[in-house]
Amino acid sequence: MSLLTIDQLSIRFGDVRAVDKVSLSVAEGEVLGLVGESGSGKSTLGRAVCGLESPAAGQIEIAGRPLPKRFTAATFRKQAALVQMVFQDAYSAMNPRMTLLESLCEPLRLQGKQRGREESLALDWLDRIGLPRRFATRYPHELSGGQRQRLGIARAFITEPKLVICDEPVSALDVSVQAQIINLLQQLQRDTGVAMVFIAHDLAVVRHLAERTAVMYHGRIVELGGRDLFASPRHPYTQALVAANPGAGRELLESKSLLPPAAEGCAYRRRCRFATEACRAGEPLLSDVGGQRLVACDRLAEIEKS
Amino acid sequence: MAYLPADFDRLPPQAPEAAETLAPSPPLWQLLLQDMRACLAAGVVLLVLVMAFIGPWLWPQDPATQWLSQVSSGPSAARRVDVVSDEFWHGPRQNVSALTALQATTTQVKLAWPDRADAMSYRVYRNAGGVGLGMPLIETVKTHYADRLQLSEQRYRYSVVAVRADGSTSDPEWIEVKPELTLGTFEAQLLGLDVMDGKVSLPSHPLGTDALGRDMLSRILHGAQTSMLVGLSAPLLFITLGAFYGALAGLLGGWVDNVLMRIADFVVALPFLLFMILFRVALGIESGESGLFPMVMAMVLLSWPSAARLVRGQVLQLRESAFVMSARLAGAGNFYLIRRHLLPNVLPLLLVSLSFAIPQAIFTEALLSFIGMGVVPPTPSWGTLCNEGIRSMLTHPHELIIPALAISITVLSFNVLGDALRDAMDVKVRRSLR
Amino acid sequence: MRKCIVATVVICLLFPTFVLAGAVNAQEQRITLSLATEPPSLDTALATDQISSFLLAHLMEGLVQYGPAGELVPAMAERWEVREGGATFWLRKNAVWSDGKPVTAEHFVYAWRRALDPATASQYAFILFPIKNAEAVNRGELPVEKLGVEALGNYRLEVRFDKPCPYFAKLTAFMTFFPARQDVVERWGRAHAADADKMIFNGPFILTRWIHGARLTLTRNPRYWNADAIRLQEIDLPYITTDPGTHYNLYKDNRIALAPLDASTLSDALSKGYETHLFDFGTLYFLEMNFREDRPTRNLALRKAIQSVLNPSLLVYKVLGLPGVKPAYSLFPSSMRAGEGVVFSEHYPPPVVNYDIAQAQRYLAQAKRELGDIPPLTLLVGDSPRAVNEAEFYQYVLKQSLGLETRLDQQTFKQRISKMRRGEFDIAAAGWGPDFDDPITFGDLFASWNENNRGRFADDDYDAAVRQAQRSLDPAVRLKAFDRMQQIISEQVVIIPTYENVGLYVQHPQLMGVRRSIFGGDPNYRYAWVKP
Amino acid sequence: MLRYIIKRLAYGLLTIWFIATATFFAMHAVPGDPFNSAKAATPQLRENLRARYGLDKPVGEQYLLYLGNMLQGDFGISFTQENRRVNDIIREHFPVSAILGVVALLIASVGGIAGGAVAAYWHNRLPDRLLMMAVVLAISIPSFVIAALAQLLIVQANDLSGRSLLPVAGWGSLSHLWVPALVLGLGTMAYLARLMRSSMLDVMNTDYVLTARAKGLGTWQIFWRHQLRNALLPVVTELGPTIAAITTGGFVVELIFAIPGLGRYFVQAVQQLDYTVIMGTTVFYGAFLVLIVVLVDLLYGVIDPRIRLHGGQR
Repeated sequence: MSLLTIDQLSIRFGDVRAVDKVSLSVAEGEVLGLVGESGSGKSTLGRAVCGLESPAAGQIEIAGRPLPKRFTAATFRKQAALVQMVFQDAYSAMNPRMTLLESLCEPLRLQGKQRGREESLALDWLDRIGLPRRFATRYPHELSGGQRQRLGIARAFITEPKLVICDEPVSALDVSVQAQIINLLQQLQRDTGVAMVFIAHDLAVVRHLAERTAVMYHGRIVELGGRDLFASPRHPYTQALVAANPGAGRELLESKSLLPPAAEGCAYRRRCRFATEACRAGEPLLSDVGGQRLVACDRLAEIEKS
Repeated sequence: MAYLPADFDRLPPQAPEAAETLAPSPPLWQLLLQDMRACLAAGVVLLVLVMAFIGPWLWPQDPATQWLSQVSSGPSAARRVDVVSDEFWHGPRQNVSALTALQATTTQVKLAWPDRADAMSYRVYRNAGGVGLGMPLIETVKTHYADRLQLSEQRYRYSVVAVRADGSTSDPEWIEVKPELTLGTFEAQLLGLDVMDGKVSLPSHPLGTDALGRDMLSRILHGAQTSMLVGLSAPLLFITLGAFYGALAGLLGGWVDNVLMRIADFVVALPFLLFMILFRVALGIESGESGLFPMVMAMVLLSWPSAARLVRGQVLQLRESAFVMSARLAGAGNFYLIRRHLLPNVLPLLLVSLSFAIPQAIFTEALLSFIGMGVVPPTPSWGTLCNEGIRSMLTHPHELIIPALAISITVLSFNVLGDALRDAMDVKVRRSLR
Repeated sequence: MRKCIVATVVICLLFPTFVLAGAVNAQEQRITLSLATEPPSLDTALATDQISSFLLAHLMEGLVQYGPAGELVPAMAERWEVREGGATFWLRKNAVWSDGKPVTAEHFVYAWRRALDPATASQYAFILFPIKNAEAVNRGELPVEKLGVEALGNYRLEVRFDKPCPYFAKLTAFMTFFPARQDVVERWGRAHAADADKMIFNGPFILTRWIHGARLTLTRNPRYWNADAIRLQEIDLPYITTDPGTHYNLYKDNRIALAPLDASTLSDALSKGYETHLFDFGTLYFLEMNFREDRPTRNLALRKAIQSVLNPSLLVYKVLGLPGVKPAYSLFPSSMRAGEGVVFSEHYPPPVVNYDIAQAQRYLAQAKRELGDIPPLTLLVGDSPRAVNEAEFYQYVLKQSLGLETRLDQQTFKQRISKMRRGEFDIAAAGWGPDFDDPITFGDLFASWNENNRGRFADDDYDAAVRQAQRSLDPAVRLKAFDRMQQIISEQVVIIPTYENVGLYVQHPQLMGVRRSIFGGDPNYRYAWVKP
Repeated sequence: MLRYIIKRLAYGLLTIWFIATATFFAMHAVPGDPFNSAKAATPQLRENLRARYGLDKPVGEQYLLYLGNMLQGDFGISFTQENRRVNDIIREHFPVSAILGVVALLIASVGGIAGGAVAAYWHNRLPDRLLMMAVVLAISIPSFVIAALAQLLIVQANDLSGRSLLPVAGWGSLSHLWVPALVLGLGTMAYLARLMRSSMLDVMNTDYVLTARAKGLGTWQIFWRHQLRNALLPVVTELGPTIAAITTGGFVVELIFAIPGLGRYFVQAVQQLDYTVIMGTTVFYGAFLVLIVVLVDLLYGVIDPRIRLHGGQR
């Protein structure tokens, strides 16, 4: 059964539709990749699952329970056992005035888990993420970026949640360090069997981790598929993403990449090399095109024919 | 740069990044200890505080006692002096043949001179080492005069000039006198001193005395109490108040924040010194009050917004920061967030602003006292001591220099301490950014 | 607005040498002086302060004025006559205003009526009260036309009294009695006398420049009736500051020709060898007791106790430390004259007070028996440095000798006066300068009806003595009455006189003929000149 | 941009209203009454005076009247100088304070910026150490002590040289201006020097300056083209508070050096409880400072184009 179900979720920031009628589901123990360029709404979606954004419409269900509309300290606490998050900026995700040990123990203490054994568990986790135990009394600013992100991961995993949202956990790190962090995440996921939503703009990373991947553009999912998505992208946007350079999702090497999304019709049509007048007509819906693939393109058949 | 899945597999999952490991940075207080200036400044601040509060016990002279026979004198040692009559003098029993000093004490210098046939009146002058005849004491028709005017133990030259009917004057007849330090009977009675063998003991004054003969050292010590009281209480109050206000605005957010901050903006726009004076007058001083309360009140009323702005900014920033969100996700309640995350991150900043607000408050107190809008006598404060001292700047510079030095050194120390504190925190921040 | 800015900038930038002129200039007969504050108003009806009085004494002239020895000499009036029921003044015919129009009796009638008109709200209106109907006019009960003053032709002024006023001629030397021109006053309305070009003069000098807060310049008036006797061409006042140190520094720097001294600048002046001068202002400083019902100071024994320990000589010689300042023992300053050449204190010396702490403690014990515990006494004082010093001395002495607690209530001038009027004090430090040359200017202060009797002392004997001194034309009777007053004041401890103030000053050695006078504006430079 | 200016100005007006209100009520809380003088006026007379100044009306009505008059730019008539309008008083005395303030600000800015730049240039060497010591000293001695000492110094110098090098006090020529302005600007100068020094140090280590240096630009060229302009930014932000400090803080200097400025007048008015002058002066200064703050904001936009964009969006 699915652990996380998102149904027709919309989030607005003023006039901007950050997330627009998105539906998704993640099974227990599954790793879902979420890719797209900056501003596509993938991080917002991730934060909404954690309760950090309040949706304008739609619903999120985790383990069969819908998320409340407004989050209070009590609902956060209830939610904490289910969902945790790994933040992009590992530095700001640590209180600069708390030692590593304090930071690690904090979630345990707050949820009253492992009462009395918090510190030994935290020290175990230091081993697990590959930091020497003597670092326990150090402060975040005394760590390198990679070390900090390891700590951030440990904080997310330590309370053994069902679902971890990884919000671009490696994009701020050096490439060599990125690999280590990805490996750590993969290792932990395998060990604990936690479900994971992995948000990234770097296709290579996602390809490595995710069983299924959703591609977002302008607040919508334009394509959703399994590991074969990268080998055979079908939506023009996915194609562009893959073609561009797996490592450089941030700046698509596309001549029209700077054009803003269209306000009506298919949002991608201004950049789409297949676009016609017809694309103006209506917003394309995500539809099953077979092979466990969903694509949101009205002209998919025509395109693929040509 | 692209990499293949295989790239990931080749790396061990737990490779420690040895190259990136940094040495642990020492805690704040150790950084401060390494800073010579900071140590010195902290020492001075501590000394001033300690002296302000235990100094009066160490040097138990009453700052209000007026040793009127030793007005504005320099440092002096303890000694025994005679008590002499201070009764009005009706002149010598016998005529004198030349200008004579019949008694030369600091209570009275009794002068008598022979009568001159052509004189309508006599002018008596006293010179204490300057040029010319010196200070005119009196014009009299008598042939004697008792000078009692603020005499001290120094050499005086008295001159008597006869004024003739046509207004012309004779050559001065003069005499040099060095009066001996004595106390008048009334003064001895007033001070309640035990008279033994016609003598009394006077205490020492290591920093001299002021214009009312009060012991400078004890005035400075008691003044430190006032200045420190204002200097510490006002900043503590307004920073606390401002911090709460700012935290409230930052935490509540929305229109409440907007309104609260607009009010703060209004208060910031008030011209500070003008309103300090205005409030000080408006709050008024009832009889017997020292004037400390209105001053502290005015300072608090006008100064809280800076702390409020600082804290609000911090709270807003922190509220959106990832670690607060992370704690929230981990199930932290509002109170926990404030206690564990907001306060520890805001307090050091407040500490720095406090260390700069204190010298500012000491200055403001001194300035207001200087223009007579501060604490009311007899409560001594460094500002009032300066104010009193500036009047006798030309003749008794010690009365200005000592309190001015006290202010300067204290303010300097607080400033240096604040700098060092900020630098030390900067160092921590810099290191973390490297 | 623009004019002012331009003027300031121009003065600032273009004439650096202009202001740097020296203290005196013998060739041009010009002197430079300084002022403590700017005159609040040069309107003779509204002026109350020393500075205005000083300036008006040079710019204007009343019916009579004081001569060098303090005697009355003719001014606008050639001669006068004071009778039991009134007075007559015969004006000189050669006196003109600075615009050339003659000074006539009508100008005095107008000025006096204006000063008493409630709409003018003159604070010195009371000094005109000896004139018939003056009080009623000032209260608005009678029209100004009913005032007992009348111009008989252009050059004769008739005054009627409510009751005899033997010292009326002396009063007319005071600035509120100066003449005024209806056309000029009405032309400028509220702005009258607020600028140099909005007033008119009949004195030896005219005001040619008034830059507010910065500078006033007085220039010799060629149309003055006695212009030949005036030798100074210009009196420039480019410095205005209350700081006594600054005045002295300006003098030292040869910028001004006369500067007051205080204790600290005095010793510097002496060490520089400057000749220092003394001037007796005839001002009395005293502590005023509050006689209101709820005040402990209503108790005679307590007042006596306080009187017996506050030894003025200790204050004067040890605390104030200024030569010439005299300890005061009487309501009347020692130099006060009660008629031509009669120094009052020589005839009736001040009452003797025995300063004895043991005796004071006995009085205090008695007071405690009568009052119970004595609450801390409120000592209302001014906020000048000297006032504060004095107050601290009183506080110390009362605490040290009697164990009496006092609270200092230090107030700015206006607030102090306001509190005194409302009776919010036990003891108040006050001072009084004579308005005219007669002891009654001090004596009637403590009459039960006087508004300035702020302690509300009321004693029938005292009131009787005041009435006698006010009405009698017999000098001997008046002297006796004044003596009764000073005895009652001392026996009842209505006030504790503390000291008589003097002015100490340095004066440029080339500056001659400066007259210091207690009355009618001081110092007086009318007959001054610069010796080459 | 225009919208931003209008918004700032509207907000400024609101602030001025607040200042006026605060002043009015502070003033009315003062014990005592302005019509007291040594020579007692009769009670009737005092009533006359109160009526003339509108003090007999209820406070609410007085307040509205006061606001109404102020809107028309009329601050009323002085209580103590009965024939002078407060507007005239401000008009006459403010330019004096302003000239003094501007010169003080000039001295402070030039001295502070130069000092800070020098200190930064010789970072941690003797000139830096000396300058920073002087800075700390300058901010640690009370201004009234400095003013008194400066005056004493002039007297001594004149005394020793036997001529008038500088006037001791007074107002009216350039030579009267330098010492008071220097004393007045000293604190600000020290403050600016500090600010400039740290700001220069920051700029000196930025990439573009390092690049410029690598390109072989001369020290002075780098200083003028890159460092100064950017280092000035934080200094300009501080200009508003600085001007406030100088204009209102001038009264001690005005008092001691006998300068007929508005600050000194204010202290005098407070002592005499001259309601209208106190209120007028405070509101005037408040408005002046608000205007300065708005101007500095706009000036900042001119110097730093980034702010302009940002401001436009607000």
